[in-house]
Amino acid sequence: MAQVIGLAVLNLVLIVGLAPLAEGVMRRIRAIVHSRKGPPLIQPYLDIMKLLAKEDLVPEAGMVWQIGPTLCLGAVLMAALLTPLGTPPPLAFAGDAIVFIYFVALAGVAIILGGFASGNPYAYVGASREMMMIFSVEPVVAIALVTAAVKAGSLSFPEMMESYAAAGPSVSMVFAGVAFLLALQAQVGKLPFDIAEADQEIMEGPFIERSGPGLALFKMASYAKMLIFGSILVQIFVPLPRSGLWPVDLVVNFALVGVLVVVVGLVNAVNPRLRIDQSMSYFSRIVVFVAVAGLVFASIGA
Amino acid sequence: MTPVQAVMHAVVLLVLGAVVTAVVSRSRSTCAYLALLFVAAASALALWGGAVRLLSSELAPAPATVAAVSGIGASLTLAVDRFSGFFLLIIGVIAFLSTLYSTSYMRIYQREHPARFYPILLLFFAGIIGVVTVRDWFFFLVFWEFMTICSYFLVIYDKENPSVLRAGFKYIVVTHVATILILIAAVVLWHTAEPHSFSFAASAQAMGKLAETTPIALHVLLALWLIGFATKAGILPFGDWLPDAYPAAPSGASAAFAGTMTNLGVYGLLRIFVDLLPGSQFSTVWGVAIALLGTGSIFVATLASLSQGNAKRLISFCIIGQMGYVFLAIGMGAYFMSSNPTLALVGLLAGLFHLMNGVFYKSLLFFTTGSLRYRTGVGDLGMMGGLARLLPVTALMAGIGALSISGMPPFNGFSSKWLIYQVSVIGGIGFPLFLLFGLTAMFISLVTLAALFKYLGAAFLGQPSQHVAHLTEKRNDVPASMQVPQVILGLCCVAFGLFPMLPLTAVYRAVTPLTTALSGTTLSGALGTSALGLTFTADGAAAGVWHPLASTVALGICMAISYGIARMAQAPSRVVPVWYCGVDLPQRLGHFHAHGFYEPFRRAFERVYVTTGTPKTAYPTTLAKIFDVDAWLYGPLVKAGSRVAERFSRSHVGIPQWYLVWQVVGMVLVLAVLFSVMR
Amino acid sequence: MILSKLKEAIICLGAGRVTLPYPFAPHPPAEGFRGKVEVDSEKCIGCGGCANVCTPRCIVVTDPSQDTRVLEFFLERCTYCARCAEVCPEEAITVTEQFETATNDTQDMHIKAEVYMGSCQRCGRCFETSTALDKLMVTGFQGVPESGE
Amino acid sequence: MTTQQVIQEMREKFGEGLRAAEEPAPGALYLTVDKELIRPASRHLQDKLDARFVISAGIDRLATEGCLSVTHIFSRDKAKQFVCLRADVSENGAEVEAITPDVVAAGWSEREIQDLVGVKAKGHPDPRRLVLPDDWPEGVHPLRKDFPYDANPEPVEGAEVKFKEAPEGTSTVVVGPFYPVLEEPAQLRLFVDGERVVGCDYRGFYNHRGIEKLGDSVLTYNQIPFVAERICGICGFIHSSCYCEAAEQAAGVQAPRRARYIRSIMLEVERIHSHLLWLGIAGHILGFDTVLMQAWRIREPIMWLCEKITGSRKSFGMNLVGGVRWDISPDIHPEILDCIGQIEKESLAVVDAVQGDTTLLVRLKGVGILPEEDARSVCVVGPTARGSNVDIDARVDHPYAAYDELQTRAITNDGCDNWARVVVRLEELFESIRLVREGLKTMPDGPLMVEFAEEIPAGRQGVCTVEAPRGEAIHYLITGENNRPDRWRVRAPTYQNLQALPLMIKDETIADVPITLGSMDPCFSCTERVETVDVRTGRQAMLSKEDLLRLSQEKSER
Repeated sequence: MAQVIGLAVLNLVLIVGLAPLAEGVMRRIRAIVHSRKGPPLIQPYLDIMKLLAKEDLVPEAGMVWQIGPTLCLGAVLMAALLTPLGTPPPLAFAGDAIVFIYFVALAGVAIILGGFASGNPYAYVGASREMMMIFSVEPVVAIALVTAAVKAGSLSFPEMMESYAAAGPSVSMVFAGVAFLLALQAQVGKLPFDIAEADQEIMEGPFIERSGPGLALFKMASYAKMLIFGSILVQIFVPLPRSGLWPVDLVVNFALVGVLVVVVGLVNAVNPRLRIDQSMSYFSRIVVFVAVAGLVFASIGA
Repeated sequence: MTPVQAVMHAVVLLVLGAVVTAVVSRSRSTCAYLALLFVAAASALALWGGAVRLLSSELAPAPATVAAVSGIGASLTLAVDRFSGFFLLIIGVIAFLSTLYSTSYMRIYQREHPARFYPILLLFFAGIIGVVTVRDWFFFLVFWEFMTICSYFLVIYDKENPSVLRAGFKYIVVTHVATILILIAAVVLWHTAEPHSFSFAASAQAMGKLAETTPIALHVLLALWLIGFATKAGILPFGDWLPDAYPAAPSGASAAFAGTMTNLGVYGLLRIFVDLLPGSQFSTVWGVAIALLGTGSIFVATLASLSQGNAKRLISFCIIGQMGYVFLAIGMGAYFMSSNPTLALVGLLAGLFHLMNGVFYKSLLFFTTGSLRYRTGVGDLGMMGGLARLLPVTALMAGIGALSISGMPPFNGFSSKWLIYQVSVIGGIGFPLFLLFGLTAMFISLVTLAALFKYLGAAFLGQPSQHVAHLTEKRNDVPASMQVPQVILGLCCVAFGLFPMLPLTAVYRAVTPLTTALSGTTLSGALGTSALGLTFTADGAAAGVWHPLASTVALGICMAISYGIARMAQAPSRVVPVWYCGVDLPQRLGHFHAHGFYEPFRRAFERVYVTTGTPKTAYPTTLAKIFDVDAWLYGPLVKAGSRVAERFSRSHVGIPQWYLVWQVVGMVLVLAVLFSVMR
Repeated sequence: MILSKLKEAIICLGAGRVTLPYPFAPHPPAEGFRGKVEVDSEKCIGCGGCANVCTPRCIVVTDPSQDTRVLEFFLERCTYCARCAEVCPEEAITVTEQFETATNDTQDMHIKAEVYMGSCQRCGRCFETSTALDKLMVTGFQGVPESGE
Repeated sequence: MTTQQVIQEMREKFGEGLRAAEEPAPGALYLTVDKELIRPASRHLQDKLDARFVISAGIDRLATEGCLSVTHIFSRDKAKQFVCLRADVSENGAEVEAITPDVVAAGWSEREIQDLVGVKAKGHPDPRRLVLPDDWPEGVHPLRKDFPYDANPEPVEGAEVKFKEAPEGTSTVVVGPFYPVLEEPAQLRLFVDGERVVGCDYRGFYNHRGIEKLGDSVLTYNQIPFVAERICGICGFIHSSCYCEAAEQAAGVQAPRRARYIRSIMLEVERIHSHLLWLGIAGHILGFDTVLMQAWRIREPIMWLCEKITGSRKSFGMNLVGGVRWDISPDIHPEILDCIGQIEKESLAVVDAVQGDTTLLVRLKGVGILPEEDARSVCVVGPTARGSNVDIDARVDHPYAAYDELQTRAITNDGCDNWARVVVRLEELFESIRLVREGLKTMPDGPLMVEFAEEIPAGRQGVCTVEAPRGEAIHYLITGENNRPDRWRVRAPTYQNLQALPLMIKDETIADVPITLGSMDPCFSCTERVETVDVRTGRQAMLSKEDLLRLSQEKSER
């Protein structure tokens, strides 16, 4: 029990504490590509602090709107508790990969319902897009994780990690990992897939009426997703040798996630935003193809 | 009083109630309350009967023969085994709640006479109770037909509306095709059985005989049954009547249909494929077929639901999708019955658990649409908006229902879907097709979410349309008699989500006595020993875990942390108007029309399900044509008989001559084919 | 597509960082930049030509008394066209390179030039004498001037 | 067809209805017809004489000739000629038949005349208010001579602009007045089905600065170039050049050859900077901020160059009626050539990279389609027209400055979509670089200003067009007393292009609306220069409308 609580606190502190830094790194990368100086690395922390203290402007929207940010960040933190960060996932006894997928979707639910509740047409368009992004991207994540599950014979994360580390690299897992990587860009809402927010088109979409602490929570949730999905990718789809010493695994994990942050940041900087229909066809054609190929390889044992 | 007696009393009470309510129908309220009284008593009896049987250790009670038609080998044999008891519990709950709901809801039909509703509703319940307890194909079909005719009259209750009549006609034609298929199968078995008998026991033997002599004939029979029961359950492409008929019926009746009648398709399916069918190779083959049908329905119906503009129609399509989940799970369970009892058990458990969960959220969602109609008078989502302000409790319950039906943790839909995914993933290792089915189901549960968000977003959230703007100024939720059923079902959704072991135990007790294939399995062996969480164990290794209580508590803690972060700086807040790029926009212009939800996605998938009434797109793919059942099967029938239907529904008596002729001719033809095969 | 992304990356990264350290380090404008104007009231002869050509009308000429002409420059409205400097016959108005004109005090953007002038005996209008001595002769002998017409 | 033939044909067709026809300067034909004949005459010009509608001007001649007049200006591009069709109406019952049913492109200008001069367009399909603010009282027409330039009529309480109703089953999405990719205020109401735009309505003119009114009531001939320059923040030199050329035409003089070369060179420099700026904005609209940053980085040296040549990055302040103020001395030629050489090199690299960028192409190709026939009927101009294969370019069709000697070509593309407009602009960029080089090489020596012998007499007319980066800008001038014009009519290219927007975004998605709007490089402030008071929109919770009004008035007072 004490171990569970300790791990849980560790996960939450690391995810919440480091997520803005990852965002800061991405902003810096963007600035480098732009030939700019760019903001300091801690700028996202400052942004969040500023937003937390700012006045919260509330449209007459009721409870669903009010609960949105809390539910969104809560669900993301819950997903964080199911995430292995080199350490075993603290809540491994409470949920497996499917539960993880659904808690991530729950964060989307909070965004979408909050968007609908705000009563702004832009929020409706944005929430509608968010929903479409969820069902073009989540299946890819699901297929990739199911591939890993088929390889491991189990849907729980610790089993998957152990079995992959033991079995070594395989074709199917490479496919699944690539699919997961391609979906990662959309999961963290970066270009070319920041379609739901699209500030030049629909002015942050579902967040258009958000301000102050509510917006801060949504931002934190979106930053945290980068670390969560990055860690899943590193832990599940990279056959890492385990040192057995958790601080070492933890550092290795975050080092690799750092590499992912740079990759995501670069892709983010050199792409225009796709349209929602283009992104859907992108995911349905290319990514699903890659993911299903992984699944097929997995079921023939490769 | 034995369970069988309780059930008989319940049926008698319901029939009596029908007579009484018909007599006193001059007063609307008296009629309503008397109906409620009778249904309450009957429900109590049914619940008692079901509970007693489920809790008892007696596995297979002896059937009680009440009456016999000796000439044709048919006898009115009744029995309440645990499986029937399980269904009796569901029927008892839903019958009571939907009647309670109807007492207030039916006030909106001022033009129609109550005698056309309550007595028929009571007879309908009687028919349903009969179907799940009878042990003889002849009387099964009698009750089945009784139920179908009653439900038909409930569907066409609002008879001034021509679209309702069309829906009703389509319903009765389609379900009678199904009845005929079941009848054919029953007649063939009667013919095969020695001596000729309609009883279930005899048919089991007859199937065993056919399996050895002419397996093809048995396959054909199973196909007939599958189609017949799938039609009743609303599985596409046969259940095409459902999205027309459910919205046409009054919401109380729709909820009753969704909670009871459609499930009887599953009841029949399990009776045939698990209880009566001997021989493993049949269940293996037909398991895949059932799963395939289920997955097809999941996919097509749920995608179709996205583009619906009418609240009830949208939910009707989602219901078909949810039935698809049940079929998928049962199909997988049947497939594994011979090879892997654990997976088979979990598959069947998942299917029935999902069915049970479905009863709660499907009825709940129909209640909420009824509440919307009750307060606003409209059913079109495009004409609603912002109604959470008017109906806060209904909105909350609709939210719970929506999250449950789309399988969001920690609501009940998630627990059963989680089981389905486990079976499909772990079972899929050996049979990869199930992986595809499982992933489709996962994808579609998000689409269900989207469809239900369309319902929530268009009806309850956002800005009101000009049709309802005048209503949303103050809170005015529906009367208590409509709220109570909603709240009870909502609480069930939450409770069964948090404590899935409780209902799963009941399901386990109901399903294991059906077949010897499961006799070696235990619930704790498959799903762990914890009373709170589920640990799916396949082949001795833990394959997946879901601990709803721990997860919910953890989520609660995470949300508390989030809230703490949000309030850390004590930021002030202020109420402001919605921002429309700096212009003062009239409220009605802020209303977002339901038609626009997920428009690109809808456009991408709109050809998956084409309905009559919409202009036909010149889309050449065979997929669209195959799923366009309206066009090649039902459409012509409905069209040809629409005038007759009108006369038919006005007169309320008799069945059109041509229809009987068609039924007889069809029966003769199919019988002829079958006998020629068997020779 | 990958190729063009690489080309884009080369363009981007090839340029290096171009952000200037301004305002932490000064960044002078190009030679000939038209910045804030300066007025040398010693050179001004009060002809008013600048006010005449000023498009935004930010130069106001008033004659508070017969021998004083006041030119006020309300530079917050200035459009920096430098027409005033161009038409000034005495080059009393010069264009500086100063562009950092943000201020909290609008007085910083006001220039007031007072020109002592002689007034015509006949019509009372101001005019500029050719030398300072002449001016003294005109104003000194007349004592305190009466208010103009 | 020569001018005489045109006059001949019009006379045959309309007989005595054609009251007068004169051609004071080559390239501008002034016809006066009876007011009953304005619609058939316009139709005839458009359909039979191959004339393209350009703009209308409403003129208050009550003081001089006792009438109000409406002048529709057409351009016969191939004949290098403007045709100004004038009809007079009396002050009482000022009404003239609308030409919009025949000449679609005149939709806005006739509404504008209705608002500002008070000549009603009878039979106009959409006679709503266009330019005046919502709360402007009825019957007050600010461009009448009896309306003081600084008057501020009492606002009408509770006034509301009439918007089109959304079609059944659609939702309304309001774009603007405050919208992130519109740097200037304008309101576009999109009627959408989900993401798909099924219709729209436009309300703009929030930015009126009363420049035309200032020009004919306050400023002098030589002050106007500096105000004209401020019509637009990007292509200011275009407007001042256009005004000066029009004024020179009216005065009957020509700027010296060297001055005209300098104008041409600076115009092309401005085009280079504007196209690069636009490329950046287009990237930004698509969320591709790297394009924004890099395009603007590439553009930056040319801004320094401008500062070096003229003393300012923008608002060069170079033009006066009769010439330019500063020379481009030979000392600076190498620097200019270096700078544009560098820009050419870097732009080529960008073009090379962008052409293969599929993610960018999918957002641009096949989006914002404006078919050629629509482009011709709405009379769009500039790259918007040339992207739809309409080969009009003022530099070719109505040579001004030194373009009679600096030969250029109209660069067209038949893609009719956003990508076609991008391609046209990119090609023009290199064409401009070529023109700058050639201009520097062939620039003759000589004076910079022409000396005026006397004041410009009243009642003369001049019309001139200059090809701005966004299309042709038109200045039409009637000289007046007091060293200032009697009427100065300006039309910026966006005025005409914006009218094509509903056609371009129909059936596109919301996501494509900003880039389609951006593809015509809209410039609202150029379009909106006529009104006399600030419009008060944008109510804020903290400040009341009145507070804002008071604040803005305090700000604009000295």
